Amino acid sequence: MKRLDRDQMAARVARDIPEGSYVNLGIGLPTKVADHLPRNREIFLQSENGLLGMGPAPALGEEDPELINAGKQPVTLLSGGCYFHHADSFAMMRGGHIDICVLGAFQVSVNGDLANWHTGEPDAIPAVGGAMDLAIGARQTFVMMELLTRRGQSKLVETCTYPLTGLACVSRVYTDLGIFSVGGGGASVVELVEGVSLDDLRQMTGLSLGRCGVAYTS
Amino acid sequence: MKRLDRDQMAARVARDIPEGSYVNLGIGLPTKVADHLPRNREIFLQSENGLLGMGPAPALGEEDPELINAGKQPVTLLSGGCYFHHADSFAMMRGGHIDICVLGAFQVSVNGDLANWHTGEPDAIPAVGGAMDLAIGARQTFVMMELLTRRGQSKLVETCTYPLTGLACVSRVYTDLGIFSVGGGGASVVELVEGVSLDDLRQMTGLSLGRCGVAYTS
Amino acid sequence: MIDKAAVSAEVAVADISDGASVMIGGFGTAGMPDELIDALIRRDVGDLTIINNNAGNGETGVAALIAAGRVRKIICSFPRQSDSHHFDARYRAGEIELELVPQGNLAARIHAAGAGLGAIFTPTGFGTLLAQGKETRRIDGRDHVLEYPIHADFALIKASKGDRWGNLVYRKTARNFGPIMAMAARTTIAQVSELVPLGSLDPEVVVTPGIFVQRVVEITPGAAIADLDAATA
Amino acid sequence: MIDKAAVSAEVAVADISDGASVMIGGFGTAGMPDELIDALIRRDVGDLTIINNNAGNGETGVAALIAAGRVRKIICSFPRQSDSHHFDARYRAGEIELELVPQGNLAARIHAAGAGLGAIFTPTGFGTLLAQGKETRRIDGRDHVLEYPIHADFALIKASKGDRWGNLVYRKTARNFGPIMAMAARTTIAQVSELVPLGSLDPEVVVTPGIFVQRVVEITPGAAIADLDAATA
Repeated sequence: MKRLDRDQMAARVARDIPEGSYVNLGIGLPTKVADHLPRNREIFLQSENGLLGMGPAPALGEEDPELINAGKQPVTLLSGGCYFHHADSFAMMRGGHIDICVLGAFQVSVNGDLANWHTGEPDAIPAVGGAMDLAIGARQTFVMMELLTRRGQSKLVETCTYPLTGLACVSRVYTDLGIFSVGGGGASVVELVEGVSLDDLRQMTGLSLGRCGVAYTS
Repeated sequence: MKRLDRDQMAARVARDIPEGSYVNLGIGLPTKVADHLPRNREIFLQSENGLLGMGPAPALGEEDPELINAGKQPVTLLSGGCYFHHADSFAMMRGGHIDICVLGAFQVSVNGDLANWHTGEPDAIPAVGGAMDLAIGARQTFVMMELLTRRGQSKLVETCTYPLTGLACVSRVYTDLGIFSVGGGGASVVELVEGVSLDDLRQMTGLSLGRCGVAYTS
Repeated sequence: MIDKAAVSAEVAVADISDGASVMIGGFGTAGMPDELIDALIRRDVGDLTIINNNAGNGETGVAALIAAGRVRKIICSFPRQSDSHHFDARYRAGEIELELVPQGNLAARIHAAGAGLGAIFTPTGFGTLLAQGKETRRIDGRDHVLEYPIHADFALIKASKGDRWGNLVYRKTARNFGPIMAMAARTTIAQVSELVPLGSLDPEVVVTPGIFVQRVVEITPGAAIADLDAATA
Repeated sequence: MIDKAAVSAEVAVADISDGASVMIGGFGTAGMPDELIDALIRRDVGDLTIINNNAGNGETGVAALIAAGRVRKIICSFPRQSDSHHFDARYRAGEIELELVPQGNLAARIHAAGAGLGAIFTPTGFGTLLAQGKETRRIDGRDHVLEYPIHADFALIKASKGDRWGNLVYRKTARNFGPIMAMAARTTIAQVSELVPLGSLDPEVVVTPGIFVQRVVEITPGAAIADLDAATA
């Protein structure tokens, strides 16, 4: 079965981000979305450690240890960007000023619950960072993840079994095998990946998925 | 009976403000204290409309309508001063960062309750400004007022009859006829004005005033 | 390309409609966005709820808005002043509702709205008339009042410089409520004395990041009269 | 004359004693006041409660403090990282207590302390493990958790420039928690890369007004090694 690779997934998410959006890209996979935002679209990337108007990674040798993103990687600032402190940064988030937040996930439930911070294993050292603030703060929270675990279990679930990050906060789930809308009564397939049918997705997830569209991801 | 005039009162308050203090001077009479702070003592005046390091009034013709104090009078900024927004300004106050606040009053009670914002008359249009924040925010709140009303009634009282600004917030009351400490179980005379006896003050106020010192205000 | 610059004050306020809640920056006249208010007055909208520190000074700004009969309610800390006669008259006539809020609580409630908090326990006002009927709680030995955020549909503020992304810097004490009102309103409209090219504001000194600002309109000081002439021509 | 400049990091931290609560600025290594932490390590104090976003990276800063066994409890949002081995080992050995706080709640609680609020209702964390046992309330259709301010005895922060009154400006994302920690601690100690004469910081661009800062110590970048040599000589 054909799956989208990580760059294809990132490109697909990027397509849904309109010009002028204020966007926070979570650590890990979502960071890739930045590479696929079209250059001719002005989109404002926020990093919760205190910058807005985040630019691409600096050239080798140009790194500044005091100019980093939430993943602690060196970044740059676009002309027109600015710096602020942590309380202001999370005010942007919690106050509903960020239009779109893209996060990774362990699980997302059909009603939009998100689990992405803790495996729940008793000996794991928990670390939450800004995940809970991001999940519930943005006007729209997108999740970007592979649909299945390595063992083939669906990460889109009826009810999350991992500890929750936020309740009913996710609106859309971008996966390597299809795009889903969640919340508001259940999950639907918004877009199919070529070669994957609605029945395939129903079987893989074990969910009675509705269908909102007939589009195929290219 | 000899009374301190307003400049003498202001000078007396100024004497009790140590170097390095962060001070907010309320609108009206307390504003005068600034004129009596010794030049060789660095004291930081805050104005709640967003400046720290307030300097004296500008020279005639040098007024800037965007550089004003809480009383909306033109002021100047000392070298080393700075500007900030209203939430930060009142965070300074409410967060206990201001050492001393000097306010005028209609009444102060022996336990330190303050009434200085509203006469309580039914047809008066109420206006509170920053009075309530200032009263309870500073580490020490000083009141500066004439002891008696024009009709000869004491403004230092057992219980305030005017609507309160704050509860148990005043520590010291500077008047034209004596200096009082209030709160913590009652009022005491801290300093007498020359020619006014403790008995005079007891008679004028109708309060069983204690006595903490024998000093005279000069 | 994102360009938040509006061509005129009229255009900038064109979607403010009857019954809107409007935060207006300024402390006294410092930071008062007079030209935006004038443009609002020229629109035929009423029943407004105004959030400002004062209730108008003299004949301009908020005072002019009140005089024009557009204000149903005002939320402020210090309405009564020597030159607040327009408010005084309307208030005494029962034509305007007043919610009086201690200045620091006003700032904190506006800030809480911008920061997405549901409510705050503040010590200011405890035991006073202004806390009557409000929930209170003793926390860590200090009495507090529960206060709710103040949101608004619009904020009209005045800054010194702005760029097309909405980044703002202010001048001296004209800063006052501008930065927090920008955070608390759904649509923030800033009049700036100078619209500067993107990138000319130092990223370290931007006071209001563009994310909090939806529209910027350049009002060169002194140009107000010409603007008014054009509008009435 | 008020001069908040301390002659050395040693002198600046000399009154931090056993059991103190200490906020430490920095997000990862950006804004971490390494030299102040080193000076604290050289003092023989333990049982500290540390408030920082992380629980140490690599071998320096908060990690070194933990490695030296000085930390009883840490309040942070993101302890586990690829290079947090010192924390991991102590935590697994039960030698260090962890209070895990979502990063935005951490910032809001520190800010609330600085601003003198008694508590805040925040939506973050509702319905999660991190809100277990906490008071909740539905306000305006949204669920919230009641969170209390985080105060501290000391804050150690790093800024770019400072003056003798304690005014500070920061550099890029090294700003992070510095400004709000400065507000929330009883004694704030700032290491600055450059101590500048009073009046050289533009009053419009000061990020942390001196009122929030009790001590400033100049640590010229690159001078740390010389400083350490002097201290151990």
